[in-house]
Amino acid sequence: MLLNKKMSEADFLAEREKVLQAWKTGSHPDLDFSRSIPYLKSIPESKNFAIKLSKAKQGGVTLVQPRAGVAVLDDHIQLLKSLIDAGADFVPSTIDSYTRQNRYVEAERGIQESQIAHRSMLNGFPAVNHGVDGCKKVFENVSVPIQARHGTPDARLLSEIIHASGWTSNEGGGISYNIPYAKSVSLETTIKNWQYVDRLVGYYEDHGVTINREPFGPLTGTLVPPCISNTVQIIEALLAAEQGVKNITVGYGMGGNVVQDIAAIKALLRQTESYLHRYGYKNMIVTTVFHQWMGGFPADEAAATGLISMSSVVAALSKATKMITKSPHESVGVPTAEANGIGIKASKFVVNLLKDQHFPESMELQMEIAQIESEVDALMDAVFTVGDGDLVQGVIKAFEQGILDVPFAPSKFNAGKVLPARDNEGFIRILEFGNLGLPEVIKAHHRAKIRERAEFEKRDISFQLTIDDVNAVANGHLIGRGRK
Amino acid sequence: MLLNKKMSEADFLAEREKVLQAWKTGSHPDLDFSRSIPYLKSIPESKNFAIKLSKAKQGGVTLVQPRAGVAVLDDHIQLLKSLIDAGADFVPSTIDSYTRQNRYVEAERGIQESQIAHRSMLNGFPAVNHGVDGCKKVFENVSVPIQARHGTPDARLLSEIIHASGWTSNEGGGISYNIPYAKSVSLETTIKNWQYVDRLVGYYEDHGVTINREPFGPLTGTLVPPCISNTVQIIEALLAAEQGVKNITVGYGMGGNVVQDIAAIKALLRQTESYLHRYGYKNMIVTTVFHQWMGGFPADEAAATGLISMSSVVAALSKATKMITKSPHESVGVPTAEANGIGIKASKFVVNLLKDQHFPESMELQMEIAQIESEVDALMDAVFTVGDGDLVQGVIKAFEQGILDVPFAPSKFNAGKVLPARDNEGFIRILEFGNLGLPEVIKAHHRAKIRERAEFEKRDISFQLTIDDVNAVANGHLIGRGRK
Amino acid sequence: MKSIVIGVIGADVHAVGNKIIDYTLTNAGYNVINIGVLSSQEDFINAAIEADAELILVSSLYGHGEIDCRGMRQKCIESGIGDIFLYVGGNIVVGKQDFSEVKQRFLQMGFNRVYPPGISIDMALNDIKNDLGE
Amino acid sequence: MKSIVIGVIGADVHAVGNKIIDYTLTNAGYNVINIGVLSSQEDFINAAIEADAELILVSSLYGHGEIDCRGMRQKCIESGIGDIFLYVGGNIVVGKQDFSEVKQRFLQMGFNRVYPPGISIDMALNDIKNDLGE
Ligand code: B12
Ligand code: B12
Repeated sequence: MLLNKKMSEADFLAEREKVLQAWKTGSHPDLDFSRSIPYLKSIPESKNFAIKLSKAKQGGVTLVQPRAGVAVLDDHIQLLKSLIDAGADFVPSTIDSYTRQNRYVEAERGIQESQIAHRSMLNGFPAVNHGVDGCKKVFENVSVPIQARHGTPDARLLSEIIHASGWTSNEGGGISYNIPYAKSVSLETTIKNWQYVDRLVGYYEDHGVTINREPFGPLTGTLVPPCISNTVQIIEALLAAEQGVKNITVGYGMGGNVVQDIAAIKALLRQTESYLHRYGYKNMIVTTVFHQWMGGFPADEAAATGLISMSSVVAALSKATKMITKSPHESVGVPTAEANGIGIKASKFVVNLLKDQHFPESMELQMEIAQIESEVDALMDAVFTVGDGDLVQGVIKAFEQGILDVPFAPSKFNAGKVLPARDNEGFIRILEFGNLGLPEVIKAHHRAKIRERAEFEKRDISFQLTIDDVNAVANGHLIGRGRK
Repeated sequence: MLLNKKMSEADFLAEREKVLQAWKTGSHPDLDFSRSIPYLKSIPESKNFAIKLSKAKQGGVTLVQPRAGVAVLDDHIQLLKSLIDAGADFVPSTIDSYTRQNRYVEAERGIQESQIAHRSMLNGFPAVNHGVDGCKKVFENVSVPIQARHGTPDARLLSEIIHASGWTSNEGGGISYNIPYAKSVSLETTIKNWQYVDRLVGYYEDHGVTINREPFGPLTGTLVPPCISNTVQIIEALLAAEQGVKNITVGYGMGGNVVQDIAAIKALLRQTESYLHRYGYKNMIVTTVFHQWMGGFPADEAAATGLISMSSVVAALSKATKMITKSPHESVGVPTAEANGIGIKASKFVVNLLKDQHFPESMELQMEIAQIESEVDALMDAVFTVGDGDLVQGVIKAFEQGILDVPFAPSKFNAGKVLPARDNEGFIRILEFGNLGLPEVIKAHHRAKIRERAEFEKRDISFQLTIDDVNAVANGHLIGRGRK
Repeated sequence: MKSIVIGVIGADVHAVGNKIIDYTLTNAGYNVINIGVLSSQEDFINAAIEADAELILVSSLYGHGEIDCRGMRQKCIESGIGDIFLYVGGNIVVGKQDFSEVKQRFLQMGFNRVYPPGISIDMALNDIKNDLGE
Repeated sequence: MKSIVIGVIGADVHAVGNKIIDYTLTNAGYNVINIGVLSSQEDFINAAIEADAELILVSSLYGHGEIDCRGMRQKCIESGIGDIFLYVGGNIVVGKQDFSEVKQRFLQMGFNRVYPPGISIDMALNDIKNDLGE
């Protein structure tokens, strides 16, 4: 039975041998710890993700990072360089969807076709196919830390390759890279895979190399109530800490109501730190990442830039440590370097302008923080209870029973009964709870809030609210008001 | 001696005869009230500026309006139409700088040269030269209310022409269109001219036509402390009300600190209403206009769009009734229709998204509102005192003595002793007071705040702070921190 | 009731639009067979045969649509449903490309209708009505 | 101390940059004669003659610079200071135009140096030093 327990070094190293055999690039000599550890120790502090984030947290500033990745190696390097020129404090390498499904043969074909077509046929950078040689080349050609961003249920080989290549951050987690990103992979499998990924980082930490880990906060990016995503973040932080991870960035995808968004980031930081402390994980450095609007974007590029900049205001005022930017092409397709740069420049300008400001303390903010925290506590309790004290078992059973349930997720291991809807001020509330592990008093609050809106709009409470809300932002509204 | 007293109808009509003779277009038959009043009564409510603003105030939404104007009539109409397509709720006609100085001969030349050059050689629309025929053609070809925006010390003829043409709003005032816009025109002259302009609107009000008037809030647009601009707005509202104006929009140019900006708008609305009430003006409708950042803009268009969108967030959360938008070309030159449209679209998207939200009540906000209000009360008291109870005399003497003093203003009737600087959170404070009519306790507050910043930056308190702050935003910072 | 097979092709997990399409077509009176995300060409075809469907409505959001959709008409023919309607929509190629060209590429692959990004399913209801009759 | 006349030409009231230029040039050790905003060509030339200045630094922000600056060199010649340095900068034409063309137009009018928008006065200090010597 899979438990939340640190993998022994022996188990880890044994598994590692198999992992490295999954694709030919796994046999690269630099994957030997005797080479990768000294290599990672030699990189300057300014290119270490974990260190740069810790400093940003101390300085109270919000750093920016885009999403980006193309199939061909040199094009990818060019792309990242142009994003740094535009002002990116960190660069990503967004991994293509074949690699995410470990379909390296198709990824190989994608690289070849891209070379022929002179445009990327893949939606990301196939890091495993490019191997340590390619990934190191990327790392050595850029001036800021690199992170892999993907959505991979089994990212073990990918993680080995990127870390050995000097990439000091890795996004994902056993829940957050499964439930929104897979259909029929069990949580047991992904949590096990991600224990390995975390254990790898823990191994590096044990050997004097600090590496950042970032659970994926936004989940499906679509009307996710903060209590659900924050709970998943805290769980993944605990799971990572158990495997020896020390530097964790918990994330949140903008919901659209300013007060709720700022409350969510503040609650997320406070509760992650307090849960880690409560469960005995010491010397942890927790930072936060705010994702600019993750749902459907407006097609108009000026409107999209407006949304990007508005997201930046909220991120800066929330004092999130990092912000993931979008581009004016978001609704259409993977952005050109130029469009991506526009998103970075607008974002960077805004966070810079706001760096000395904060969102004032207020009753409204305090109440929303308290609301989110009590919801998260209830969900965490329910998970631990159903897992008989073990977090991994708790997660597996909680999802089985719908105690944890992510709206709009494709996974068949997710109950899919929860339906969100906005209240009359645009806070994301819960319309249908399914079996979500929340007490009656909290449910009553959500229901009352949604009722307020429905009465204002003079219409029934139904799934139509949810549908209208899903489509609203792309059409220039936050709340999908019924047609009058 | 010029006093704050409603012009008698006889005086008004006598002056009017002369005004209409200042340029040939003043003899147009439609300038006869017997024709203009019925014409204005016949325009639909949706094209009346005053009515549309009142409705927006009730609905709690923020409407948007760009700046725009070109020399040639048909080009101007095309331009306004494209801005409406981009989402403008109101259109302006920004008047060119020759017309503003009543140099109609040069304006005529500018129109001709523009026709030949196939680009506008004027920085705005020369409404007087185009006359009622031209201005009516503009009005009848657009679907939303029109306002004239200028900066004209003597706008009497201009105002006659635009109102008779169906334009139901006029920006400006005896102080706000003098001190920032002229060098050697006395306040006595401009206040007298603007009494006429207001009396004209009052005349229409008496005859059943409501017309909006908007004092120009931002003044020099450059680090103006809110108490100074709010005081000028309230004074101009009182002066306008005395002449019979009923629908007034008081304005404020974004300063850059979110709390201070929102506090300024809230204080502005509350104090304008309360001063109008205190001085016996009944049935007034007061609305507010928030100007997107009015100082030097960044050259990069993405950054400029970021700034525009950030301004929109603040405007929406402040619940300003209207917002004046900028364009991504701001730092370079008068924008193309397309660039102007980008500014509108980004702005409109943001205010739309935030329309159901507000900035939460907080101690910090309350304190800044109280701060601004007590400063404004002190300045208003000082003005009334020095004017022996008369507002017009008060204004003239207050400026003479530097009791009112606008930073960076070109007018020689402005003392020019006040120097602003930001504090450590970016609030605009006062570094040098000159003879500004504020009590010691308030000055001490400003000094303490600026000292806090100087200590943080480890540098002396000097004019260098002001210079650095003037240049900061264009370079991507709010506070012009000294080089470290 | 006419049957329509819907799903998201390839390694694509974008599930939100799929749920909305399901809801909308069902509301519009069709029998919807939703094979969900991460579906192969074979999954679509088998479902269509089983339900005797008249239309396969392929969603592709993540950008690999071009690779994933190749040969689908051929497979339909081989499976004996060569004249079934094939629609495709979403964000079907990587990046912002000239749509008329993109459309040509997919029409040549044998799709009957090809939709650009930002077309919501409501806007396609008319086409469906026209093609399936009534 | 070398003298420089500064001011803002035409019906232009943009005063902020003018104040900063005054401060910067004075700090850099020049004798600055600031004739302020709303200044005519004659105002500039008279001030230059009076102060025996070596440079007239014209600011134009509001867009009418092209109309306002025409014939200025000619007027200088007529006034007997034909070889004085003439600089112009700010936002000297209406709208975003190709700057190399704009520059040509002003050079042809007889200006020695022509600056694009966004050039702060600090960036021109070197040119001034070169032209005026020392
Ligand atoms: C939310 C989202 C996600 C969520 C998805 C959660 C989930 N499991 O559903 C998460 C965060 C997990 C995600 C992941 C990824 N995403 Co994504 N995602 C989006 C986003 C922002 C919104 C999609 C959405 O839900 N829209 C709302 C629904 C209602 O609209 P819709 O999906 O467009 O569907 C409607 C219409 O398209 C239409 N429609 C759809 N199919 C069809 C078919 C026919 C015949 C017709 C007529 C109509 C039709 O009707 C639907 C209902 O109205 C879009 C960008 C956008 N649109 O703004 C990117 C986007 C689709 N994602 C993209 C990419 C690249 C990815 C990733 C590869 C990388 C990444 N960015 O992390 C991974 C892919 C993982 C995988 N293997 O598929 C790209 C695709 C690029 C391209 N085509 O060039 C997009 C366009 C963003 C971008 N510009 O880069 N994503
Ligand atoms: C503040 C401002 C105003 C204030 C001015 C207050 C005042 N009295 O000073 C107000 C609101 C009153 C105003 C009014 C108008 N403005 Co105005 N304004 C601005 C703005 C936003 C900032 C100007 C500023 O103060 N910058 C800060 C200072 C420090 O920088 P600066 O002025 O650029 O000066 C520096 C450099 O240019 C350089 N420099 C200047 N001259 C020279 C000369 C040489 C030789 C050199 C080397 C360097 C140099 O050094 C200076 C110091 O570093 C600019 C746009 C922008 N830049 O973002 C528009 C702008 C200048 N204004 C413009 C216009 C059109 C107007 C109006 C006609 C219409 C309107 N928008 O209302 C009126 C004009 C009134 C008139 N008759 O002049 C346009 C000009 C358009 C064009 N050229 O195509 C601009 C560019 C905005 C735009 N894009 O439309 N404005």
